[in-house]
Amino acid sequence: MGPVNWHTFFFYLYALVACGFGVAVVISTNIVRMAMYLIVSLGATAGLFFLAGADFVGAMQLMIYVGGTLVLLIFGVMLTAQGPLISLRTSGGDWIVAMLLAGCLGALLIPAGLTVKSWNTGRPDVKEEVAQSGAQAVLVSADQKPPVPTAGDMPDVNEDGIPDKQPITAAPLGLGLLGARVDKLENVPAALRPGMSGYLLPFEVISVHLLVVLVGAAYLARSKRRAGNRS
Amino acid sequence: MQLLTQTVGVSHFLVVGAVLFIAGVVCMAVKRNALGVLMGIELVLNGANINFVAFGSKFLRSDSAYALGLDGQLISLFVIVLAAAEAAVALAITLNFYNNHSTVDVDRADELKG
Amino acid sequence: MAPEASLPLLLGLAWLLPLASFTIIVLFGPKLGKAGIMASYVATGAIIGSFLLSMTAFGIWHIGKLGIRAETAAHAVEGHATDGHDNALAATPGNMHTADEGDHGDAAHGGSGHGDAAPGEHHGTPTSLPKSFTKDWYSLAQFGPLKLSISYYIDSLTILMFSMVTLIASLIHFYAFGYMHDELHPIEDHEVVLSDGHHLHRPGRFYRFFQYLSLFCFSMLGLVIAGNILMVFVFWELVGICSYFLIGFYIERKSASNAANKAFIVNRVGDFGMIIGLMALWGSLGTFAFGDIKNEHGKVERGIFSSVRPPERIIDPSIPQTVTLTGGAVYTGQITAETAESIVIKPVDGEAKTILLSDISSRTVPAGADGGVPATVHEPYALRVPDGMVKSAAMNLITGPDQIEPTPTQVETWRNEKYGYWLLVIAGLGIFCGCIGKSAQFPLHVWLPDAMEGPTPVSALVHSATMVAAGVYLAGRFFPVFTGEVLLIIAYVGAITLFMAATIAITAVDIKRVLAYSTVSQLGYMMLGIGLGGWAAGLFHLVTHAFFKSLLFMCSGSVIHATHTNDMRRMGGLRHKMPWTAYTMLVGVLAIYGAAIPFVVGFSGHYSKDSIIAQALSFWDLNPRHGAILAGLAIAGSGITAFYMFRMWFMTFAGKPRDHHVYEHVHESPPVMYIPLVVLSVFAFAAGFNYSWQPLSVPSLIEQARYPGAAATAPLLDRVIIPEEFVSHEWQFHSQAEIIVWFVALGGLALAVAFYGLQLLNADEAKKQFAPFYKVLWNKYYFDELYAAIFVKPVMFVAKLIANFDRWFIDGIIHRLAAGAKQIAVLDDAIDRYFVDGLVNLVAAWTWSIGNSLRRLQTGSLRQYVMLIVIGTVALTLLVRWSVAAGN
Amino acid sequence: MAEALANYVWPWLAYLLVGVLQAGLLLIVPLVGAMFFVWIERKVSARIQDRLGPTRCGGKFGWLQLLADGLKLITKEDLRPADADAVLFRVAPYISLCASFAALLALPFSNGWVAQELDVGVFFILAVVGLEVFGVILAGYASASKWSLFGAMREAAQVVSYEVPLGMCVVVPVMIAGTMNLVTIGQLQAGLFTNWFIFHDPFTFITFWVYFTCATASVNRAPFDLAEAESELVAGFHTEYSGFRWLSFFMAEYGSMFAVSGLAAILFFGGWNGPIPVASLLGLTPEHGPVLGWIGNLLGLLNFVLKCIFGVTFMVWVRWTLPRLRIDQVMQVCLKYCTPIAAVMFLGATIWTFLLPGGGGLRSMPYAQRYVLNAPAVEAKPQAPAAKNVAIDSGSAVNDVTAVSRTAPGGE
Repeated sequence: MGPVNWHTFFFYLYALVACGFGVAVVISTNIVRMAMYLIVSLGATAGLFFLAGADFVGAMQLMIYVGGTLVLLIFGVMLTAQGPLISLRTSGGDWIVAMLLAGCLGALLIPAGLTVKSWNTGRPDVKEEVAQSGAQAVLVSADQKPPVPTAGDMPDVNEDGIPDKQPITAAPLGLGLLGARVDKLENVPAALRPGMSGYLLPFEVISVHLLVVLVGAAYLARSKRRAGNRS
Repeated sequence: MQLLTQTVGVSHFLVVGAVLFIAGVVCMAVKRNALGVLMGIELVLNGANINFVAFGSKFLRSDSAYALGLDGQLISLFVIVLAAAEAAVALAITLNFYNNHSTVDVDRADELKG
Repeated sequence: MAPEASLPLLLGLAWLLPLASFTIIVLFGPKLGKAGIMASYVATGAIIGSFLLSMTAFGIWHIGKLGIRAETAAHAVEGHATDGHDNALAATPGNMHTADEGDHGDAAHGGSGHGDAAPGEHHGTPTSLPKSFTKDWYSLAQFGPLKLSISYYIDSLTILMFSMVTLIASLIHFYAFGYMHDELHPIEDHEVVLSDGHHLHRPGRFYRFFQYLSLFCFSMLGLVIAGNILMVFVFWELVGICSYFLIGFYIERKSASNAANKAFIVNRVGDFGMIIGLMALWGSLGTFAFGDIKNEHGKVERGIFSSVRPPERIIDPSIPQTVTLTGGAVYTGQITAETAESIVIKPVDGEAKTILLSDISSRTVPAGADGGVPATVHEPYALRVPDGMVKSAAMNLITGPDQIEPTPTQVETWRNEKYGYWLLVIAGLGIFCGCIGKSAQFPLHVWLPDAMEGPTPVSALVHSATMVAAGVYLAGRFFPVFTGEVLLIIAYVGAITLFMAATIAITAVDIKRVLAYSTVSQLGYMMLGIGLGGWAAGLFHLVTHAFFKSLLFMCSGSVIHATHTNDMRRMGGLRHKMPWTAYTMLVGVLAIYGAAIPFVVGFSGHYSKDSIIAQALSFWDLNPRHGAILAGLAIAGSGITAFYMFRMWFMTFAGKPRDHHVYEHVHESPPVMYIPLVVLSVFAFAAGFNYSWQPLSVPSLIEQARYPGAAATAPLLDRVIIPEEFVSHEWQFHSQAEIIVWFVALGGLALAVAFYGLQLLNADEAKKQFAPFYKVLWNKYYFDELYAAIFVKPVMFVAKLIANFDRWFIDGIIHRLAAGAKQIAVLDDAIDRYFVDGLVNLVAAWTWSIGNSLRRLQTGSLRQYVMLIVIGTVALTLLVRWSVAAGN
Repeated sequence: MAEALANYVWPWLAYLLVGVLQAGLLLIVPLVGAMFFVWIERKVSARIQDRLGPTRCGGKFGWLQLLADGLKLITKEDLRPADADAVLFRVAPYISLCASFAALLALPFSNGWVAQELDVGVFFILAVVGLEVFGVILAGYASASKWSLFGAMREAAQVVSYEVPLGMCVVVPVMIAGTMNLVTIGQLQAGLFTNWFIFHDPFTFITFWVYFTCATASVNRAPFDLAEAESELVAGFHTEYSGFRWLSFFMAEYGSMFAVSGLAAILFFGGWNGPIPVASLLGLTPEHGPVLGWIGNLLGLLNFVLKCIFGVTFMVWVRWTLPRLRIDQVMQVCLKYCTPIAAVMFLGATIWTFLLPGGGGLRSMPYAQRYVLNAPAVEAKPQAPAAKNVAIDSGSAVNDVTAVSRTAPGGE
């Protein structure tokens, strides 16, 4: 057998954890455990992101999702505290229907993922890529043109295809959010570069949206106990 | 062992995403606990996110020129943020629901049924 | 503030003040004080304000004139020398009038100096006052060439009219406050009998009277200040409507409403002619404005006057001229173009050349056939058919299909062939038609006596200052436009009017009707004067007549106020009871009689009437046939005037009371009524004087407004010459007129004394003696009957026919249609109800049932929704896949 | 290192070995470090309370006390309440421990000596440290005891709300450095101690204190240790725990203390750079050969660890000085004071950096030059001597910063 591809190995590890605990979330009936499984699954997903070279997204995943789910967990604890561990059981019919649907969906999605040939394996040209990109390839130099993949979103890989140094994605992402698409610079003539809007507008929109959501959540969740309103 | 020796591609990520997605859907479909439903939603969003990131990454495919690049990660970032917002609102709603019905059973929330 | 700025401002304010008071009274009439008594204060205040403003303008005008006089004093002497009247015919008006502004004061001319500097010919000193100010205040609209604007044309005549109108109007306002006093209380009108046999009871209309008065003054002033004929027409109509309101003030009385209608309709007839005149003028000249107005582009647009009487010397371009320059160069050729500062001359050999007038040392024009100025040379300000009229008359003569605009030479030849002259005549006649209607001239005089139905102050206003004056004023304004033929027609109309009205007045017994007919005849005098070329004389008489006629009317009003009757046969001996009224009225009578110590001093009427008669005599002198008729009628008219005026006075005030019942209740009017009488009597006495300090003398004021230029000629008529007016100031005509009139009037006076004063002769016997004449006169020459027979009855008949046709035929058709429509509507309704509504209801029912069945789908269970979503997704994706697969 | 080893054994084995080695090295911190810190705590608290503290076992200063504690805890019986949620009860402590351990993964102990250099190191550490509370909550819930539950709830509320000002404070130096790569940040502060970000401008100075407060709270040390408020809840979330699980909670706590102190050291105190650049003055840099570089890095390691220990000791000192706050006071401090101050500081630092002349601008030039300013790459600005030093003594890991200035064709 050939040498073990550690990248692949870790991928399968994380994937297994993610899927397994995801299914566990479905199966488990105790809300708190569900939350924990979910967190583990999400953490594994973050690991997958790291493997895919999106470490900023991964960190984000850890921070926000896990934090958010933490809050979920807290609420679960609070709201199901009385009557310890009450769990709302679901009728078997629902289970069957849901499973049928899940089967349909799976029959639809998984083959869809596998159909495209070029998706089935990683980059074949890794080695010569490494050879000519060398140590400097973390940032793009303008003489490299696609389709030769450009670094900045592409880490060095050793002969096993394992990214041995994490790529720099935070700054490009931040600049992209602020309106400068440094990863696209090479495809754009210099004159147009200052004008590349990137994702500035969506970023602002999202920020405002987030603020509104938080205010609204605070408003909804404020305690207004009106007498005789308890059913 | 053959599995471990070859590099992974987008497809593998897609499969994982699909599994998480389906799990989330089923979770939404079978959980009577509102928080459970919320977790289902989180799972679904994660599945989607995995797809985005996978499409964005350039060394997961043989024709990396066609990869999304950073756009994939940016979109997944937006998805994450929106998921957080959604979780906040959903939790607030759940809390209100709990205040009024002293339960979080979504099946009890059918006053408006036709 | 310079006069050209201050005068329009002052007069414009004076014009608008009555409008303001009218608006106020319209809005808050009844609420102004008790029963609207404050309305009179508002109106009176307004009119007094405009009077003061007018006086200020008057003063400013004279200050300007004095300035000019000061700096033209030097010219005065030789100016006096140059306008010796013997050479006046040959002299061109231009140089004749340059310098004699200074010497209007000399009494030798019977007070009426002549001519005034033309606008172009002023000594350009800063103090010099142009002859007239005209400008657009506000441009309403501009449709291509048609420009509607609110503009003013201010000259001394305007200012004079303003002062006169506002003065009399103010006095009448005062008077009316006393006269209309009853209207403050609810009125029981004894002359109106309702169907139930009772008398009409109505609330007082005090405020409404004054609101009409204000509108009336506003309209009249607007007419006077108007700067274009369209504006004149508008205010002309406003005056008409005001008179309509006021004559029909006691609208419930049949007679009053009839009189109002009559006045209005008769005026429409005249206005129709006026519209024709307007069309003729505008269609051919393309402008409504009187004077030259500099438009916003700084380009001077020719007004009516200057296009009919161009201020520059125009020489037929077809005639070659010789021009010598100061440099010595000499050109001989046709003058192709001539402007104010340069000419373009085209030598017979060689090309056209432009020469500045300043370079020209001399211009020689070959003499005409008669050795004098050649006929083809047009002197400045002489009457001349405008190019526009010539073109529009001779358009069909244009040769060649491609030619649009005729050449100047063509125009000149056509003009010499009298093309377009008729258009000018028609224009003049049309304008004069309007004047006929307004100032009740011969064919259309019938409305004025009936206008007595209105309250007496109104009669006074209508008869003296406003309505009828408007006609004469317009005739005076348009004097420069009238050709000789038109003037002759005007003269005849005036003569006939004055004689006829005077004769009718002999037999009238209604005191106000006597005055009314005397007004008509005096208006005839004015028209006669204008028609004979005595422009100043006519307007002079207009002014003086305004004063004494308003005086007379107000006195009669005071009498009526006291006796509650108009019938002179029930009066008599009233002078004991109401001395103020009696003697002020005597002043008025003397004024209209023209009493005077010949060549020494006289009442105002004396001067004005004599100047008219003198003009008539000078006319007679030039053309004996027409002159004999016109002058004869005029002189006879003066005698008759004297007779009927004194007849009226004697019947009213002298002798012993005939109706004691009336006599008991008679009482002198309140001061508010007779104080204006006193004031007016002063004016009636003194208005005609010409003073050594001339600015205050009316004639000289009028003279300043004269439009320069030779008198009009009457080429269509053979041997009719309109004399220049100053000729009549010569001693012969002047003295003749004074003596003749004095004696004739004295004769009339003697007759009146004989009949009514001393009762030496019996009026009734005379009545029997001349029964047929009496009958004719008593029935006013059967004019009303005539018109009734000619116009009214046929119109009535046709109207009945049309009414029947309308009622039976058209209404019938319409009723059929209506019935049909009703049927259709019923059908339509059925369709609507059963078909359309049914359809709609069906759809609604379907929707409802579908919704009802779909309702169960909404279980409210979140998880089922999720499953449904999943199903949908799966189905959709499969669908897409299959379709794609089918696609390839 | 792995490559080097791969020449001798199978590569996968090589990787495995290297991984195990690094993990082992890192494990020292929570395991040994925890005991060491307990000892320090005891001593310091004793001094503060005018006692001697442990003196008996071991030598003069009770050296062996930490070992004894460890032994005692390991040999204790592992109890579990009857109706506890077995799985969660067992898992909870390890989650906390893993969290605080994972935080050390991205922490550079010296120039380039980092287990896994992450471009988003700061972020990663914050996230992972935030994860620690997760185990606490699980523990509190799983032990089915009121006290534990209350403790867990308090902890959750506290940590979740203190994440906000903590993140804001961390953003300030990140903004100045222009990167989240901890190694880069550390290199940017090389040179004299004036290059430390805490002395960069007044705002960063204040920011550090806010950061330290929030960090103390987020690792629920006194005066924010309401989760184990002995006086109110018996022992808070770990009431029901004993033995090694209890120990692992403590190791987790001290580990995360170490982590946040290390983060503070790197973000504000120049990481492995000493106040005076002794290493570079003595020429102990990779340029002069790997061995000298190693020695230099060793000095850096010493610097760093000392700084961390100082931070931890500071926390201990605070703990034994200040009384415990009420929960509402805790929330007040977080929401009413720390958050606004942090926000204002961020604003001020931004203005100072970008608008004030001599503010320094972005310390990591490459992005600024190549992408933001879109201008030809030049050496760092004179006001930023630190960046110059980077260009001088930049090790193998720096190349991603300097490479640009070498390879970028200026101003294309």
